[in-house]
Amino acid sequence: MKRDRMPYIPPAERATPDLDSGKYLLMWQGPQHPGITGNMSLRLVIEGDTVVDCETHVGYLHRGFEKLMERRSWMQNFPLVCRIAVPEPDFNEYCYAAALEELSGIQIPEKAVWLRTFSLELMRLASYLMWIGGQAGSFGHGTIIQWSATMRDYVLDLFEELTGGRIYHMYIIPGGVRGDVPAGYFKHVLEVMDTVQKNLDDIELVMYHNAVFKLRAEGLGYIPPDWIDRYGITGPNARAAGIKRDLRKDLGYLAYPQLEFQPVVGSKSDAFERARLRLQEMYQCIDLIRQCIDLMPKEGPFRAKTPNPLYWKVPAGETYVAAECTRGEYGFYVVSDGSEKPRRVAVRGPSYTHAVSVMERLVRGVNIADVAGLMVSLHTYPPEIER
Amino acid sequence: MDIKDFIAPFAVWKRAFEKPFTVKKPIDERPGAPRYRGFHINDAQKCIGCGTCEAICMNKAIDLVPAAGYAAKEGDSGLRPRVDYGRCCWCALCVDVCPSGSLGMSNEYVWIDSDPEVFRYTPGVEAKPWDGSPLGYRRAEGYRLLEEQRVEMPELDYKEAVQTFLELVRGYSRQQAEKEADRCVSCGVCIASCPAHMDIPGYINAVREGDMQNGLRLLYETNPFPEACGRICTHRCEEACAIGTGGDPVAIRWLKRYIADQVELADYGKVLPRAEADSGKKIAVVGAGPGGLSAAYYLALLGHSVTVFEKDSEAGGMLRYGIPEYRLPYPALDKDIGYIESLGVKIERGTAVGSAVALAELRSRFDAVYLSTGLPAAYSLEVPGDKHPRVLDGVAVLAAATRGEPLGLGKRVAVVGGGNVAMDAARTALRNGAAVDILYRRRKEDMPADPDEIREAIAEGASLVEKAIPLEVRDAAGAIAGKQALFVWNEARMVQKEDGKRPVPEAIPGAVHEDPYDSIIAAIGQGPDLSFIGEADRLELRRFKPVVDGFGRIAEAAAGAAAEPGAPASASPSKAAAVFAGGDLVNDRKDAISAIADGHHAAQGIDRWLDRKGS
Amino acid sequence: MNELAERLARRYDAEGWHEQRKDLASISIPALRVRDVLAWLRDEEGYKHLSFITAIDNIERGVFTLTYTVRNHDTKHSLMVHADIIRENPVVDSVHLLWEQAWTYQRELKEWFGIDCPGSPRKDEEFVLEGWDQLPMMRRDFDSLAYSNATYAERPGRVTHDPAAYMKAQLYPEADQ
Amino acid sequence: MSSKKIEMAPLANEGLPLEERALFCDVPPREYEPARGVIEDFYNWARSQSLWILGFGTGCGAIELRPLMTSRFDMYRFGIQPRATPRQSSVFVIGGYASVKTLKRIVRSYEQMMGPKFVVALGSCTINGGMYWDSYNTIKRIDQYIPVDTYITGCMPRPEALLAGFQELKKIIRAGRAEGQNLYARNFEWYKENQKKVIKDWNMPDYNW
Amino acid sequence: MDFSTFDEALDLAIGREAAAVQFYTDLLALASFAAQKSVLEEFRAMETGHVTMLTNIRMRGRIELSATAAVDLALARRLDAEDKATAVMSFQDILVSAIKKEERAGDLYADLAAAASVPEVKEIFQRLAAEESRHRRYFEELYESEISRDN
Repeated sequence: MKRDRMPYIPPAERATPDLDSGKYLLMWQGPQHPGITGNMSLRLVIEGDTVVDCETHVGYLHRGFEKLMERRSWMQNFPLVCRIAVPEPDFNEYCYAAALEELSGIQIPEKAVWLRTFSLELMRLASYLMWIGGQAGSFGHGTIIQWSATMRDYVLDLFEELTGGRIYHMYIIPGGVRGDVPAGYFKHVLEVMDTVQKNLDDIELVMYHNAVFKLRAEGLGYIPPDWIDRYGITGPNARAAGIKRDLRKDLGYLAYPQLEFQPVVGSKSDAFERARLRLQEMYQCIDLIRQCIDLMPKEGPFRAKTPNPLYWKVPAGETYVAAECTRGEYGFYVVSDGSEKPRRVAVRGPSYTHAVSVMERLVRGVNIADVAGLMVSLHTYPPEIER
Repeated sequence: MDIKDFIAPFAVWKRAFEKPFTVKKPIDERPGAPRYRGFHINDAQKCIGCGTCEAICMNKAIDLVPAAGYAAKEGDSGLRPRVDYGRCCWCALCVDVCPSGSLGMSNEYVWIDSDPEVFRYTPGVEAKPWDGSPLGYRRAEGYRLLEEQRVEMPELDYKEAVQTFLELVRGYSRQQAEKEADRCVSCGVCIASCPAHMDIPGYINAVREGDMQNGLRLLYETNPFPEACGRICTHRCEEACAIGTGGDPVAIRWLKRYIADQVELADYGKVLPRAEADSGKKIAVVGAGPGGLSAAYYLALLGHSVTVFEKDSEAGGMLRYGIPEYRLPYPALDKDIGYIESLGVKIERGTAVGSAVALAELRSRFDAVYLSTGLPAAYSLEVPGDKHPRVLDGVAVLAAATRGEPLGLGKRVAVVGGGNVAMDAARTALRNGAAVDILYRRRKEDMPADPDEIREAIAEGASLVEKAIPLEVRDAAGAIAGKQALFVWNEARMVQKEDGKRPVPEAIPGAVHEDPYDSIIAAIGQGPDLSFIGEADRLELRRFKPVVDGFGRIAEAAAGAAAEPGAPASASPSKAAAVFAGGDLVNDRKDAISAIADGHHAAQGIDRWLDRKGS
Repeated sequence: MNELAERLARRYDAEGWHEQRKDLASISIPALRVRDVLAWLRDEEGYKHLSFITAIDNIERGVFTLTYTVRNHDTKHSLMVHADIIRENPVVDSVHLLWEQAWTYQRELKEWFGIDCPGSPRKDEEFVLEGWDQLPMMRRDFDSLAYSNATYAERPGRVTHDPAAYMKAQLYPEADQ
Repeated sequence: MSSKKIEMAPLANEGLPLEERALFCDVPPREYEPARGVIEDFYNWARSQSLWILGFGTGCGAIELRPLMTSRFDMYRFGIQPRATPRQSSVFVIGGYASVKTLKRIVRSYEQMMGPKFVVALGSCTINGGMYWDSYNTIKRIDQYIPVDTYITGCMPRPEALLAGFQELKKIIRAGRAEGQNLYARNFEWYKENQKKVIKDWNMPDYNW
Repeated sequence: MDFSTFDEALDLAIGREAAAVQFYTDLLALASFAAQKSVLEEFRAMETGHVTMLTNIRMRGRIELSATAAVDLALARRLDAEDKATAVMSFQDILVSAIKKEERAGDLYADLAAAASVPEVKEIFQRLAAEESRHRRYFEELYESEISRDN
């Protein structure tokens, strides 16, 4: 019953199917299509029900962030950056703020370090919860999203309580964070974590031990380990291939060196392995959140002083700050020419690689019904590709 | 694939009897969190319309619009922020940056309409259901985007300061000045409060940019006394400062001083403008104080030839003779005056108009005359015994100190009054080794003196006696007879006698004190000396003030109406030069910057008048 | 890491080594050696992972500065390799044979900056834009706001006031010359 | 291309190759003719009770649709559900900003929807450009390109606000005031002109149905 | 001294105001420069106005003055009573003279009111005293705002 009989096409030059031959069908999946993540599209060439060629088309969400950021002052960019990756805004905020602080030589207080770590982990959990619903749904499994979307909503409630926003938190401001936790907040967090954990146990039973899901996901979208560096694959997609690589460990930013955790590593490198690995990472998130709450200093300032936001000039220089987001290496490359506005901000989203190069290659030979599942298993967010 | 993969999914049937996740009435049941960033609210009373919210808003979602019920006044632009919800991204940076803390957000989030034009409103002015919402986003405790504390000005130690006449305030270093300048948000609300309407955001920005030459140029556009004003200005601007609504106001005065201190006098000429052509007109200015010299400076820039008549032996007026050198060192003042003289302004020192030269003569010799004679005459205490030889007048004491004359104040000095003259006299007495009591009729908070001066005087060791009504000055009896005077005063309490007026000190019956002093310095107020204006000049005066028009020109009595039958026909006002007046003599503010503003304004008025007359 | 800088300088005339953090450095190389240097870094120095490729429009100097950021996963060190190419004729060697995702970045460079990487697959196809007929938009001389105002209608009826000017008009209009 | 004058009449699906033109309609949209009295009221009631949303997440607003259609907010109980194709949908939710590339798809999807159809625009970006007011790639006012029946402001509007918006839309439909598609029919040429002004590579039929 | 009729009382008051006019006329003769003269002329004109007002009241036979006295700022009593009339008199000197004059007038009317036996006349004097207190208050406020700025 193994699905590894599904044809795996070895890396080779891309064949150009002759569309006029009548043998193939050209089909667009997206942008208006339920089986697509976000607003993007795949131009598929299919033969029978097998995909023979694929092109990823992006740009439907292109707002020109990198240009807009050159027009705005350093602090004005703070509300802008979180919009770059809608389901996971906090990583943008962190990378931008950290880059800005590094260039300006600002040390953030201990408490801010922990609150940032805490909110990034909470964000990671929410993002995975959103993903898991999509992954199950793309294989025709409608129940999981009913649960996970609600679980995610509970996490968003936590964000709302802490930051005042559900989707766009705008919490990790350059210099620290925007506020301390409200009274009784961590108690509420722990309650929600218990609820989510209980629900994840259910999900594991219903989804991961579901014959249909297993049958469809196992062997689908195999990424050979030697692709990892060749394609620049990062995050769970790389770890599922047995590559132990996690920026939280490797770079040791924020409070991660003080937290106890080991990157989750898989071996089979197929859609099911990636899904399994992400589930484990969700448990890990919950654990890290609990650790954060235990270790976080109770007192102390949460923000360092920064210059007047209207006239903040950042010393000339450049830096690249990366963080491990749910999809892999998320990074901000920031260049300052010493003026009140950034010279250049470039965003490196992991989906850039995963949804274009990797996706186009992996989808060849896949059954048309599995395209959506494969795409979700790569965990791609179009807004971070096109910015 | 094992059997578990078929069975396990059924395990969650147990959840079928648990409470469902579904919210029954989502719209009603779920208000935003207490910190939710919902629709804006604004305490329009607290808001001063500085527009910092507009400046920080990256979405250009905020407009400043005139709001009904809020007129422009000093310290309040009369504008209020109007939010366009077709732009807003609810980042709340406007709330974070708001200097006064008036902006906030409610936790309301539902606003639906079919008309896209309605999503704009002025929070706090246009009523909305969420007005006054206690919940919603507010700036967190201890979190501000703007620095609320000013950079502390390095000062001499007070114990040390009182021993010398060295300048107390040491001035900012470059780093301090740039840090302080960075606190400014360039809203410009202060400009209206400055009598001279200086371009305050402009020159603060020059400090921020480190461009001192541009800074100096901006200063001289409206004020040729930056060294002096940078030290002793009454800085009304700082009262209007937007940053001051939620913290210390920006140290505008010290920044002005910083700019002027950074540029050498020799370099002034390279930066500042000069007259383009000589107009051939001659103007007389009476009084070489800040007002007179300011008029002279701007007249000289317009190409007129200016002569300033000064009764004292040095120019500077009250800046020199009224303000002690520990507040305004003479070299700093000389720098300001020196630059004005370098433009060709002639100062006739020691030439009093009225005695050495008559006003009528000036009017015939010059094309226009500007009077800026100020308030040189101290008013007396007006209590029995106020002509006692130990009763001195504050202005005279300060002038004597400037001239370096021995003051002979003695060991114990009373200063009567609560104005800047009183403080300066007290601190001068302290520096002469006296123990000083400052007696003031009302409370400390009512004192008209600059709060800094009061603070410094007390820090230097003067003791402040509030609510002391002077009653009498008597000769002391006994051993100290003849050497000291007995100052009799009555303790008072403040009584609110009439609604809407300030409370009145009322003597407490029986609480009369008698204290012996070596000197009693009266500093209750000063008046003008107008004895040089004769009736034949036909200048209109009211209550010892010239009656002036918008440009400072003194109205002239119609020929014949007020003229005495025997007046000489040659003094007909239409033939003589117009007379302008300004400064303390005319305005109610009675400070250097107002005099400077008057001088600038009158220079423009004179120029226009000459134009009209010439054509 | 300075040894690496020396080797790069010796072999490829690299200069301007700058240590930004202990795990991040940058260096400039001649544009003609881009492919050589990156291949060497990948194969010999362990910088196997390409994080991203981007460019900076240094319009004042008349150049585009390309930035290739590569990471050595063993030493956890990232290196930003810079290369200047002239703005008039922006062409640089394609590195799509070194990394399989590079062609997407190069397609982006082509569309956003007009930088050509001959040989890079699909480089002339539209990437995120459709029917773009202006300057490549990431060039500094393309004015986003002006284009937006000229092209996309705005809801009318907004007006704002400068506090200082408004106060002047209200409180002391006579000072206006 | 921007300088190219757009000839408005007659609309002949110019963007298409000749052989494809036959696949599309060649008459402009018509205004809806209401039935008489009570019957139309009944229709409106029915329409308002079954809002079928086109499953097209055009912008970031799509992210709040997912909580809405799952158990916590459960919009199905209000008669609202997502549909995969425009042919089955009656409500188009514009999820915030629309880039030019997406606008083209929005226009096409909207025109393919069967009448009566309604548009809900959410987020401040749809009203006046939002935070992308100076972007070269996003339009500022969606009502220049397709008619909008209801706006929900916010960034993001919460699911509850969306629900409230749908309830408002229901009221409008029920009262027979949802004029969007009539507006489109009436001002069809104006809309087309606006659309063609920003969609520079117009390669689709003018009559997309 | 007792006044029994309305007319008698008002005659006295008109006489006082006429004397006040004369008071300023005397000072004017002493004045040496324009500023003094303009103030004295202004004050004299005020007193002339009072004469006219009282004459009108006498003609109508009905007193139309408010009975409410101004709040006493207790300034007048403290001021030095020394004679200020000199050629170099300052604004302060003139104001003190004016305040003292109004104070004296007010005191006189108060005394007369206390002494009056006819209720109608008593009321007249009370009202006249109140009127004078308002005049005094006017000058006192001027003194506070123009002269005693710093104390």
